Amino acid sequence: MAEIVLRQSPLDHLSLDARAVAEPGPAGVVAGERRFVAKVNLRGDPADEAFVKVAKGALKVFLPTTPNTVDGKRDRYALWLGPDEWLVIGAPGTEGRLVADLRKALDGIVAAVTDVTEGRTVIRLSGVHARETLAKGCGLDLHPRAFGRGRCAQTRLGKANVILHQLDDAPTFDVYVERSFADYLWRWIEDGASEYGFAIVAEPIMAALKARRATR
Amino acid sequence: MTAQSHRNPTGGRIDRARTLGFTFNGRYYEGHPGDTLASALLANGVHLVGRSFKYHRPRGIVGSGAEEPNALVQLGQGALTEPNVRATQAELHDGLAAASVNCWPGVRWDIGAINGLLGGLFPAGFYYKTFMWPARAWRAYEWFIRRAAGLGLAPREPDPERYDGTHAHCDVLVAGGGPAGLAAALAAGRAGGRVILADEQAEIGGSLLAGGGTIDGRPARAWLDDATAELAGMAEVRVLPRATVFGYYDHNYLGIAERLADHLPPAERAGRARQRVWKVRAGRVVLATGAIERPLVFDGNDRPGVMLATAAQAYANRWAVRVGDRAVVVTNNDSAYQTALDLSESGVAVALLADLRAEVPAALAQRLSRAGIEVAAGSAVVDAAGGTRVTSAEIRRLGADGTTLEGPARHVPCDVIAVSGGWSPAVHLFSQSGGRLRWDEAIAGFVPDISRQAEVSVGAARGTFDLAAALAEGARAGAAAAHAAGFGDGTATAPAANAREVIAPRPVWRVPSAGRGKAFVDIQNDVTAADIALAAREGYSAVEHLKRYTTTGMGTDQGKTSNVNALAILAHATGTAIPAVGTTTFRPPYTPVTFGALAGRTVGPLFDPARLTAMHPWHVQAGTRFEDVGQWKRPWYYPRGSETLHQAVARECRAVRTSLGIMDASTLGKIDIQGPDAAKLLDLVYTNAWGGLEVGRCRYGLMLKEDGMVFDDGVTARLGPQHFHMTTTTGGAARVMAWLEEWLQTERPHWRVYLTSVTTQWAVAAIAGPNARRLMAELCPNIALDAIDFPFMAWRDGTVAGIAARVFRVSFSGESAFEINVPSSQGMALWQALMTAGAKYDITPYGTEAMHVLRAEKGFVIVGQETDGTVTPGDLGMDWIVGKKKPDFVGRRGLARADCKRPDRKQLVGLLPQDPKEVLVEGAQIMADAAAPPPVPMEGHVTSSYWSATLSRSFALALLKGGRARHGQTVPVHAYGKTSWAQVTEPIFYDKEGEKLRG
Amino acid sequence: MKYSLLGLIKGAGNHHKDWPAAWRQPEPKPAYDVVIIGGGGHGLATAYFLAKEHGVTNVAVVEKGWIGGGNTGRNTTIVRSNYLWDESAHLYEKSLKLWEGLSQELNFNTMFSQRGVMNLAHNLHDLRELNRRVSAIRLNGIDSEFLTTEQVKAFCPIINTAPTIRYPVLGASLQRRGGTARHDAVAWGFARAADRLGVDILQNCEVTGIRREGIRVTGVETTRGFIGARKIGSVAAGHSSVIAAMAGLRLPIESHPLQALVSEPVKPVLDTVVMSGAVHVYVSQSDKGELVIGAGIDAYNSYAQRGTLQVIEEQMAALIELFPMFSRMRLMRQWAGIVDVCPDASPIMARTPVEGFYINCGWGTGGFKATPGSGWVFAHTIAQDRPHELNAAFTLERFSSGALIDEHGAAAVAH
Amino acid sequence: MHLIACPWCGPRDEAEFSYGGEAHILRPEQPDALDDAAFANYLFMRGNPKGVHAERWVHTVGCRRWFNALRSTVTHEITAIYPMGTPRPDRAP
Ligand SMILES: Cc1cc2nc3c(=O)[nH]c(=O)nc-3n(C[C@H](O)[C@H](O)[C@H](O)COP(=O)(O)OP(=O)(O)OC[C@H]3O[C@@H](n4cnc5c(N)ncnc54)[C@H](O)[C@@H]3O)c2cc1C
Ligand SMILES: NC(=O)c1ccc[n+]([C@@H]2O[C@H](COP(=O)([O-])OP(=O)(O)OC[C@H]3O[C@@H](n4cnc5c(N)ncnc54)[C@H](O)[C@@H]3O)[C@@H](O)[C@H]2O)c1
Ligand SMILES: Cc1cc2nc3c(=O)[nH]c(=O)nc-3n(C[C@H](O)[C@H](O)[C@H](O)COP(=O)(O)O)c2cc1C
Ligand SMILES: [Zn+2]
Repeated sequence: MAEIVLRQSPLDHLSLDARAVAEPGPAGVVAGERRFVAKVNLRGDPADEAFVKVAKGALKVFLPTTPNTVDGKRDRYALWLGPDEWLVIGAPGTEGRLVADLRKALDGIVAAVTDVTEGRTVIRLSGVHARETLAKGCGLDLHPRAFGRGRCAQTRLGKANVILHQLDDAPTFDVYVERSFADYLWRWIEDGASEYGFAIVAEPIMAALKARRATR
Repeated sequence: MTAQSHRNPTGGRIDRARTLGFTFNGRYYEGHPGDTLASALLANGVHLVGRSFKYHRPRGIVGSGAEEPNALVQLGQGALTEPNVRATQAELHDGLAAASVNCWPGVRWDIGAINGLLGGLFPAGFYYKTFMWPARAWRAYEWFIRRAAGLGLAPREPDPERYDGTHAHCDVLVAGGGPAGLAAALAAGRAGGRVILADEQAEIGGSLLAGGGTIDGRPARAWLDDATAELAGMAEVRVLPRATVFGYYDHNYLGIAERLADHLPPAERAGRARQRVWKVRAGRVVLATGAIERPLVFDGNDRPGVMLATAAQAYANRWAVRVGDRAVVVTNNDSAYQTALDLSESGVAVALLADLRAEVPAALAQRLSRAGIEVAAGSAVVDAAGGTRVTSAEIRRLGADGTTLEGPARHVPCDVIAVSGGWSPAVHLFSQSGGRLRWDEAIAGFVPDISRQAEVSVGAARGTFDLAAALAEGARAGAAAAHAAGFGDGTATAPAANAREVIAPRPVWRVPSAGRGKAFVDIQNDVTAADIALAAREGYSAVEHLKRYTTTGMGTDQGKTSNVNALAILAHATGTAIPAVGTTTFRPPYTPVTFGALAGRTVGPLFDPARLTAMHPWHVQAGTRFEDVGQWKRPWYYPRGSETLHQAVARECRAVRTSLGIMDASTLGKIDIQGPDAAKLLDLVYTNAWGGLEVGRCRYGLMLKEDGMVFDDGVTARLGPQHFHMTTTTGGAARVMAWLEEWLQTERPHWRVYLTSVTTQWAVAAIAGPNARRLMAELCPNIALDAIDFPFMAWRDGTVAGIAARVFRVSFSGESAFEINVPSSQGMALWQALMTAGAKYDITPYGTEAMHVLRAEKGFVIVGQETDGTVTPGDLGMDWIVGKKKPDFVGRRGLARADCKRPDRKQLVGLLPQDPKEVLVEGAQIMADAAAPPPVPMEGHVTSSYWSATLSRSFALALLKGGRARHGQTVPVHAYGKTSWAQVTEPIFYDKEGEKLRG
Repeated sequence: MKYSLLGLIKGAGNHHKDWPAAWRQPEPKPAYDVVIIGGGGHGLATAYFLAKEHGVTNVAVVEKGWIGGGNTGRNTTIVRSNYLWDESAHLYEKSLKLWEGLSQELNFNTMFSQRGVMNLAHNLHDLRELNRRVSAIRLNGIDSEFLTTEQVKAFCPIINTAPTIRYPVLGASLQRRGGTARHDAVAWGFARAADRLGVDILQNCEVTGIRREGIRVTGVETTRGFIGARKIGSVAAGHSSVIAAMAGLRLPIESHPLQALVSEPVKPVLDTVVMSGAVHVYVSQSDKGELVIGAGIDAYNSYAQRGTLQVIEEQMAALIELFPMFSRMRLMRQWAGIVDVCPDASPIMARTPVEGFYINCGWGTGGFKATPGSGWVFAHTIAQDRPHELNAAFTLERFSSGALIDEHGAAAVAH
Repeated sequence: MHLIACPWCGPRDEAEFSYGGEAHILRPEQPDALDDAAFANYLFMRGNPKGVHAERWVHTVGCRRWFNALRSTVTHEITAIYPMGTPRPDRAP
């Protein structure tokens, strides 16, 4: 009987960690999975002052009203998904609190709070050729003049629906994908990036790399 | 060891330092980097490359690029073979192997040439007039016709190479990298715009690569080198050589086919994509695609050695190849004078230049005579003699109106005839974009007139043949396009260039015939001037009829060199003006595009996503056979050892009925519904009433389309006063979500309801069977499980095996069952825990097949199996779920239509085959009369049919005309020649009272 | 002049100078007994059968462009009669029977090639549907067979039947009497034969209005003037709604682009017609050698006969999935036609509330195969002012009563 | 591939949208009150004009919002994007 692993991500069966490198070297694209990031779908009317105020209070983050933008801090931010819809992101394990806080705060206000942490996973993609890799399957204009840091979009990548979020100018992207499509999308990315040199990195290294780049 | 007999020692843009070996029809030759297959063949003195489509006449190389109608070869071998490649576009690489197409046994001796001798029998469209008797023989005739037709050979093995595709955006897309395109790209790039410049050739430069001329006082080629270097240095400019802009679609969306590896020997291609398709959204497009020279239509104009003047010139200047030893040049315009000079300079003896115009340009004529080339004014080549190579040209004087010949014939020996019949601007992309063309008398060609998209044509593509003017146009267009995107002030300076003489052609569309030879218009499809005349006579006088009747312009070259000649000859034949005849429609692609490149990476494992559940790896390990349901992979059955489907399913069903089964139900669609008006939404989209559902309970619902036909079904739970959790069919999840959203946003925008898809948030394991509750009791300490506290059609939150879970007491199997929903990441853990703890009950995983049997025994329908978009709830015997008192719901009015109320509609029934061992074919038809001859009246069909391990017999569900009133009858059921008899029953076979599932 | 091999031999002697026009190019008469709007295959066949079967020869076919230039000239030429519902099966089978003698009937070789039409099944749902169809079709007296995966491979060896592909081939149905025909020849053959019987074919003659007196039609306004008619049959395919609007009617029709493409011509490599719903491609090889490949409709309403890139990309991916060896073949031309789609994917051939105005439309993506049959029943409908029993169910009223003839093929839904 | 300007997300490829057919076909307040013909008119009959078409789109892959558009069925040019429930901008109210 195999040992029971309590939580499994939809990419675990690909054993990415076993293939991860500590130093990506000259790879044009590095990628890894960000497992179990907290994700809460929040719906409400941005014209409703009470909703905005209360949500801000509970989240400590502004809900962006400019379409396709992200607002917030390092481990708590909100992605604009629609005129009355946001995806609130938090550190792994915080979704329960987030949902509870929000529900409590929004009691009596017309809004909806739904935990969707488990429905998607996040593939982080970085490197000088990250943009070209995405362009192979995404019709969005990702040029810095058109997209850029702090932007997000719901769109298609290959044959999967995704949410793209650009985090920095490396550029680094978080790709949110429905977990049932994660296996497909990972293979798609790996295949598309192979011509640029592709390296898999484990989650902590991903964060470190990002920090290093930011200081350059 | 071969000599490149016709290669000059110096000049050209080839790399003589390296020698490339290649074979053509099995013979070894050599060439150099920079060569195309065509230039290398010509360098070796090879003109004969193939046989024509219909008459199998010997054919040679006509052009030097995309326009080539004739020199098609089979390239490469085995899995890497490629049919119908233009020798003029195939870049030479070491080891290249090419062969002629459409000839047998060989290109010199071709048996099909007999068609040429019988040519008189095969005028345009001859096949419409014969091969009709006897009627049955057509397929035999066809067998021969098909083998005679076609060109090259399709590959017979899967393509081992990879392809790629990508999206791109730019402010300015420049199609064509000649002087006009380069000037445009430079101007737009200097202004700071994002530019893509694509040219189909291996080298950027267009006509500058082959021509002379000066720009800014320096040789044009020096300017070209500077320009490409400058572009290469611009961060926002992307230059794509070997990249054909093949299609111009709506909203400035264009396709570019880039050849990444075709120019490399196969060994060096490994690991690279062979070709890539770019899908470009462009702010503005500059079309700088140049112009295509037209041949002249005279007898024997298809003989190897007859070629376009610019091609002959390009071979001389760009590839340092002498296309022959002795040439005759024939032209109706100025441009070929330079060709004559260039040929002469390259070492080809130019015997004579025949100019169709009575008045020749004096300055040019002088230059020729200084070079010792005779100019025959008002004269034309009227026949080309020869077999596999032209041997002489017959020159005659033309009458004043161009339709008669005068004076004596002169036979000039030659092995090359370089022809120029004027120029057709390459308006293909412009026309594809929706732009309207105009006939320009001055250049005798169609030019862009009215644009429909954000594009502009420049240079030769719009009939501007003067180099200085082309550069200026390009620069202006590039600057303006960049300006429109917010870059620069819209102005640009163009380099100065030496002016060229104007073209001034004398159109003589059909050079009068001196004898009985064939004069070809579409040389690839063997369409002659006589064919066009015949078509016109027979009434195929619309240009599109002409095309289809004669196949003019329908070849792989799409008539680049022939279409204008053809429509002009048609105009002449019908006494119509050329503009009134018009062109045929230009369609993508500009030149053929590899299927694989269009598919890109969407092949093999990436063809379509396989959606996987959280428990998928477990199923794989268990040796599960999967079923494709939409994109989902669902366990179909779990064979043990050598079990068949039938055996496995029987075992799985037995396990559920007698002890305990477990199923992965994660794929069901799940929608979270919140808001004060949530219940109203359910009332609208479901047939039954939802207001009264208590929190903690769930209910089955049926969704209809407005026409009253069943659309989806599922169980919805009330999580809170304003909060529901809806489930849908696996295949229907996205559709239902979209359906609800549509009703909310478009019909009920004032309702306050929010929908969120949570399909993949939850992993679901369904356990079912008499031992289900016992297992639950072990693993689930915090939910009261008895039938009173946790009744059928209720849900509870708690933990199962230590995992936070939401448990539904619903049952699709008819047994006591629990659907355990846990966060997806813990689905696997839950499954494993259930398997471990359930071992004592011999817990048995079951797949969709067993699930189908179990539900059918209960008479539960599957939307999409019992229904097909024509079935109402009443047809399914589910009137009970249609809220009679509800004033409205989607589908209510549809159900009230006359046809939905007919008593003899097809209704769901059960069937018990007379032979209890016989499992009826799903899809078998129920006959009204087993003895009737065809057409046999039919009354319905079997929708589901199984062996039931529980009942120890077969059974089925069916839709049967007036079926509800026919219980007890025996009906004939037919499939594949076999009629079986079955008794009509109520569609429920197991636990009619539902004690088990409630208990 | 009758077409024959002898004629061709004679013609060879004199440069084929004697072949007469296949059809006349007459000036419009002031009035006709019947005006048919639309010179596609269906319109021309209607005119032919009006003259031949019903003796109504004072007929004009008015065509806004050139005959056969609509969908008749741009379809993938698949002919079959393996339809599910009785009404459709009988109609298409009548048509198929007419196809079987059409070249001789018209004295024009339509190259009707009964090379078989194979529909692949890729999942269990497909298989069930396929059994249902084959059973129904056979009971209707129409040929149809089930093929196992191995039989599919034997019948068409170049199909990828590997069980490892994303959507493996699980079986197929085959109608051997189905096949392809030379689309243009169908229009021309009917035109020539109708012309011989006295029908006027008026090209470049666009109908711009329909004149009525009360609820009766009196004629059509055209770009070549008014043409009187007691009866008007609209057979305008993609433009049916436009014509109907001229008569003051709204139709349950939407016009969509449907795309197709051809490869470069190659020697024979595919000897049958292969269709796949789940992988979404259908392909055959023309006698000239091109692979003729069909796509799905673009979602939006359109009258622009324009293709798009994304549809072609999907098409190619699907084709290569089933025929990996075609990957190195090349796209030679892509185009689109405008098809008139009915909610139940079945046509309308019927009288209308406007007296003397008949419509024949809604053939959507699949009416080429119906060309002779449609003309045959529509001629009857117009001549007799009542439908033939074969088209009695294909009314406009069915959209009110709900008695639709749903030929979508059950939608791909399953639990 | 049309380029459609989602009122929220801006111009996006047509592939991100779903087409919703003719706009301004209001569901009858009381469907029961219609006779079969009137109901069929609502359910099935369409203008299907050759020219400017008022039609519905939804940004399926993006923000999931429905909106109306005026688009030529001849040139495919989109001349207006406007909210659901508002009248056609090219017709006088
Ligand atoms: C890409 C494609 C593939 C297809 N594949 C198949 C297939 O494989 N098998 C199959 O069975 N079917 C197929 N079809 C469908 C089939 O082509 C059509 O159903 C059929 O050809 C319709 O014939 P028709 O004569 O009714 O229409 P058309 O041939 O379109 O004729 C209608 C005519 O009406 C004319 N017209 C319109 N308005 C006016 C006016 N105002 N005045 C005068 N004339 C007017 C048009 O110019 C046109 O010539 C396909 C269609 C397309 C587009
Ligand atoms: N008779 C004449 O005098 C005559 C005729 C034609 C051209 N010219 C010369 O051509 C010059 C005009 O230059 P230009 O820049 O307009 O034309 P050009 O012929 O120099 O360049 C056109 C370029 O576009 C490329 N091209 C064409 N279609 C393409 C496509 N679909 N995708 C990608 N690339 C494509 C061609 O391969 C070529 O490289 C004139 O100045 C003149 O020197 C002269
Ligand atoms: C069955 C069939 C075969 C075709 N074969 C060819 C062909 O060999 N060459 C070609 O150029 N076009 C071919 N076409 C496409 C036509 O050229 C043309 O694109 C189509 O009839 C639509 O007309 P349009 O492009 O003029 O609008 C074919 C079309 C059909 C329907
Ligand atoms: Zn949007």
